[in-house]
Amino acid sequence: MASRITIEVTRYNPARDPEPRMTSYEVPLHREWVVLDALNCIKDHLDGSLTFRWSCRMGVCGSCGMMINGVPKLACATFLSDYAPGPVRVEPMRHFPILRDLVVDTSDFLMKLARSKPWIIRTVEKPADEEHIQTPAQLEEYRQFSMCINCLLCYAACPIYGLDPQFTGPAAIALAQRYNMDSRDEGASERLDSLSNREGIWGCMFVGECTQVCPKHVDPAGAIQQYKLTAATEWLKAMVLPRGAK
Amino acid sequence: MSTYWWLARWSYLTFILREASSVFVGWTVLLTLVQIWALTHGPSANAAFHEWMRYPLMLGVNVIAFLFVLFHAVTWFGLTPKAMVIRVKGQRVPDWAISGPNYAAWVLVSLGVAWVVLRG
Amino acid sequence: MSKRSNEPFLWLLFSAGGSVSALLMPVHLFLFAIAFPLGWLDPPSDETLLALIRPPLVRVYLFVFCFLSLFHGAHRFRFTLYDGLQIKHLNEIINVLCYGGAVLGTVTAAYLLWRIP
Amino acid sequence: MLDISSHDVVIVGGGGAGLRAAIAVAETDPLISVAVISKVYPMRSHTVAAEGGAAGVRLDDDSFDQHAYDTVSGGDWLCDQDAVEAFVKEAPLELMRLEHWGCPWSREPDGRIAVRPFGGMRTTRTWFAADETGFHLLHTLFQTSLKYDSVTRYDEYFVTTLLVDDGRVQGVVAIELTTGKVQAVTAKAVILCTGGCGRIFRYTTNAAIKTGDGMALAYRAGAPLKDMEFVQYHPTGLPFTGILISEAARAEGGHLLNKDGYRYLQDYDLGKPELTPVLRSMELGPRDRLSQAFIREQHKGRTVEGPYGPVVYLDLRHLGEKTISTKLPFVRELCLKYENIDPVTQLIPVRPVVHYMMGGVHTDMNGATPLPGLYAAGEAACVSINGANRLGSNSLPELLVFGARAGRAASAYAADQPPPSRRLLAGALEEEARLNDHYLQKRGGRERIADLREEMQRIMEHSVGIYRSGESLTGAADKLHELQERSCDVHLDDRGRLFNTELISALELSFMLEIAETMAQAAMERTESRGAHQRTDYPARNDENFLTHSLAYRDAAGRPQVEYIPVTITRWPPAERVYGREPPNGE
Ligand SMILES: Cc1cc2nc3c(=O)[nH]c(=O)nc-3n(C[C@H](O)[C@H](O)[C@H](O)COP(=O)(O)OP(=O)(O)OC[C@H]3O[C@@H](n4cnc5c(N)ncnc54)[C@H](O)[C@@H]3O)c2cc1C
Ligand code: SF4
Ligand code: F3S
Ligand code: FES
Repeated sequence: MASRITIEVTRYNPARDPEPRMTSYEVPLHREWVVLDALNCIKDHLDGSLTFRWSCRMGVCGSCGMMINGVPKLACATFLSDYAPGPVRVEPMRHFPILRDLVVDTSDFLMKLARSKPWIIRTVEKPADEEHIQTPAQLEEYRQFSMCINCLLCYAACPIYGLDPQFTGPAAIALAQRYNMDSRDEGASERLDSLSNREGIWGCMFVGECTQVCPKHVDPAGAIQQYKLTAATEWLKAMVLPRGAK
Repeated sequence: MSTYWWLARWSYLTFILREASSVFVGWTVLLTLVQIWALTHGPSANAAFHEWMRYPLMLGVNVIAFLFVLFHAVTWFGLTPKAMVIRVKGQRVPDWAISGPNYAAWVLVSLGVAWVVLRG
Repeated sequence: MSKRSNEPFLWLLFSAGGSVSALLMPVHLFLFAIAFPLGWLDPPSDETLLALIRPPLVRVYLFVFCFLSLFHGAHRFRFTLYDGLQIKHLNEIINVLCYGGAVLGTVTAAYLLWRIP
Repeated sequence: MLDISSHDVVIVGGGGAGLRAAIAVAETDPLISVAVISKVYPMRSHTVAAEGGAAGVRLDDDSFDQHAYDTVSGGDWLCDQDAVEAFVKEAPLELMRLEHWGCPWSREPDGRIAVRPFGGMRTTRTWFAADETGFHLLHTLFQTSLKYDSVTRYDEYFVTTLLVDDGRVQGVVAIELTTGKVQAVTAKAVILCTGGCGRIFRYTTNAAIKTGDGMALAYRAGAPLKDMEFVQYHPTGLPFTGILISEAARAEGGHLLNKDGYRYLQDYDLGKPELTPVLRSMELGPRDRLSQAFIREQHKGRTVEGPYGPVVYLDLRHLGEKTISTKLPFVRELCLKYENIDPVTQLIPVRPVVHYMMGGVHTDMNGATPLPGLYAAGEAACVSINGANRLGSNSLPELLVFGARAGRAASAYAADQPPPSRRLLAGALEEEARLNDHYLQKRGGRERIADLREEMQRIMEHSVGIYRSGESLTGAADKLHELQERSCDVHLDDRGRLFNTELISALELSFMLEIAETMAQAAMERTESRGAHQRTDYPARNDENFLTHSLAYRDAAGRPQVEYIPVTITRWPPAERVYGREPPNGE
């Protein structure tokens, strides 16, 4: 294995640079190094101004999403050696405004997440010391969708989000569906009010890339299709049943 | 995004091709309507229709249309398991168990249609 | 319900049409547009065909085939224009063209099938 | 440049403790305006990494007293027992509240919440959400917090100092990362929920953000840090990343081997090697003992020298692919994904790594520090339920119980405070000037952040590691203080304002050095061995002199002064920590 590898990283400081540009660095290539280690090596020893987000370096905090050779990936879970002999191209996540170098502005997602009402909605609260009965099978109904680490790789992968920034997008919808499917929740209809529109579930064209890149196997594409199916069924019911019978 | 974003990735391209199948779905309906019109308008209309369908250009278009429609069918059956989650005894039925019957139905229906048409 | 759009309706038509066209179109196209014109298979005579499509059940079949497939195609085509060509600002016109086309085709189909002698 | 905003209660930190506190404030009264300031988006906080679970009495054969006793004895009697009693009573209620908020707790077949056994707990009482409990807990709290309109979030704001006036804490100064703007956020009460400080050490399970900021903020503002000498090690971390390899790997029958392939634990009075795992013996001995055995093995030259320091091997190969894939899927995934190793065919290199900080900002049972207006909760605080050694799965419920208590107490306190004084503005401007003069507009500067950080980590590993001695500790605090002075001469490549992570690293380094000094000093002065604090020169516990909490105050010269206050003993007088008992640490 070659002992060094070249990394090309996007550098961009909007205060100074007219355009993002690529800069190459050479770093050691160790078997256990991930792309994040290479970036940290650059920051510690070559150029302290290189800017990127990271924290847990174990794939759960969701901070280190980047485009690695054009594919959205977690930098802490992507081995350098898989790209030997290089070079490796590291760019900020697609479809988001760049704040600086590899850091993108994700505040749009937070807004959309809140609009999806990702919390338990109930008409009557349970007494404080009483649990809900939820069988393992009922837990399985939504467990997969609850695994989302909000890394937003799916947004970087979804061309529809790239074309239409209004689109609520895969993770926020998957999380709404996570609560819809939770047997403890009664808020599905309320959530439908904010998501059954062109910006919400109906905007998804089932490209399926979101599911391809998701590091946590959340399958947002599936979540959205299932959501559409329930939404359409609800609509049919509302049409067929006389008013007030719901 | 650039106008040619769908060329950036293979998966984007297949997506766009899948979406483009809609044109050929419409085209196929049009053909069907023309044929019904011809059938109800006597021998000369039928003859014109048959001749039209034998034009090389027509044949070319129709082969392409067939491929697209085929692509639509395959992707459609492949995607159904995503939208339909069926559980038996708490276990999620694997994808193939949902798309498998789809394909089987497809074969049966196609054979059925062919049999009805060719029987005469 | 007012807060929600009519998308569910369009999507239901799209889905039903997707299934119908996926199931039926390949064989239809293959027979009538490829195998018969090329002489790979012997086509039934025009009289036989006419007799075949005369029963009400077959007319309904053909109507559903045309109607749902058209709405499937229109819906998909609408989004292909939106996304592929990025002309979403022409939203209204696209909608009118796509669904209008589908409605027109459906009416034509109904008329033609109704008029089968 | 300076922006000012104002809230009733300001919470620094968006981890488990911070979010629980925010919800507690919002639920107390929707008219109280509460701000959550966090240097990362809340769901990125390190609570997300907790795997094992959260303890709370649940089954009929269990009792509050048993949970309390396990906690107190596990903490080597350095816990405040009144706090422990309050803690064990409220823990199940808090965990149930999470159930109502949607936490996907793992279930029994009948649909009731399941509990699992955990190291150090004698009864089954650990609630869990698969092996990603912290992740689910944090996301549930975060998503639930979104529904409260009275909660304002300052995401990606880095707090640099507390605003103190009139003897009261009245707000914070923070840098908005995206713009570089300096923002003063005034408040009637401030709650520090900034988490631990594992990054002071080189090898740690802790995330990059765990740099002890809140502890340093409080300490600089005049509040004392309690029990800073108690640092918990976990015996099996991956050498390079520090990622935790769960105890489950050993419970399933994994062996620890030295460089000769020998199960060395048998040499350290930990039982005899058997083929099948035996509870409380060999690899299933207590975690502190295992970590200590590693060091002694290292001194004998029987560890393996790897590129990232000495390691021993965790051998799972004899378990076979089937067992590994079904019983230890996450362990295998971590090894494959982060170390490029497959435990089915390869040995896993492991070493003890720093895991948790027992010490922290001194608070009472309501999270109040001795400094009026300042509260603390979570790993940043030391209420004293963890004593000399935290028990596994006690930290997550601690965040909830004391996060909520601090939230309520701060709301009540804020209700009768006058509006923030005008003089705060001067303080904020001063801080802005300091940031400019010391970092952004400073000329020259010779030191590199990475060098100083490595130096600090070297000192800490050498002097405040698993074993300490008067010899190794002598001068450590001085050296750390020297580093602190050198850090004033740090050179930044990045002088821009937008998202200046290098500036943040420099500030974090200075925070870490500050508290590293208190750790070294407190360790130096505690001349006994207790729990995680093991002195080779004072190997015995000394209840006569040291049944006390250490409190480190920052003196005028910026050096730590250590004082002591007694431990609160209510019902469980100190006793021998039973040998060979279940491991008291958590994961
Ligand atoms: C790998 C691992 C596994 C663990 N497993 C378990 C377990 O199974 N059971 C258990 O009970 N415990 C476990 N623990 C311990 C437990 O997870 C932690 O103690 C706990 O999560 C700490 O939570 P916190 O809310 O105090 O801090 P954190 O979650 O660390 O949050 C700190 C917050 O403070 C913010 N912050 C810090 N500094 C600043 C600043 N200067 N300005 C602005 N914001 C700032 C950060 O942005 C962050 O939001 C584990 C720990 C680790 C490392
Ligand atoms: S759905 Fe998957 S890819 Fe998208 S944010 Fe969640 S974890 Fe990341
Ligand atoms: S990639 Fe985008 S279009 Fe839908 S299926 Fe996924 S959200
Ligand atoms: S650093 Fe946390 S996911 Fe990569």
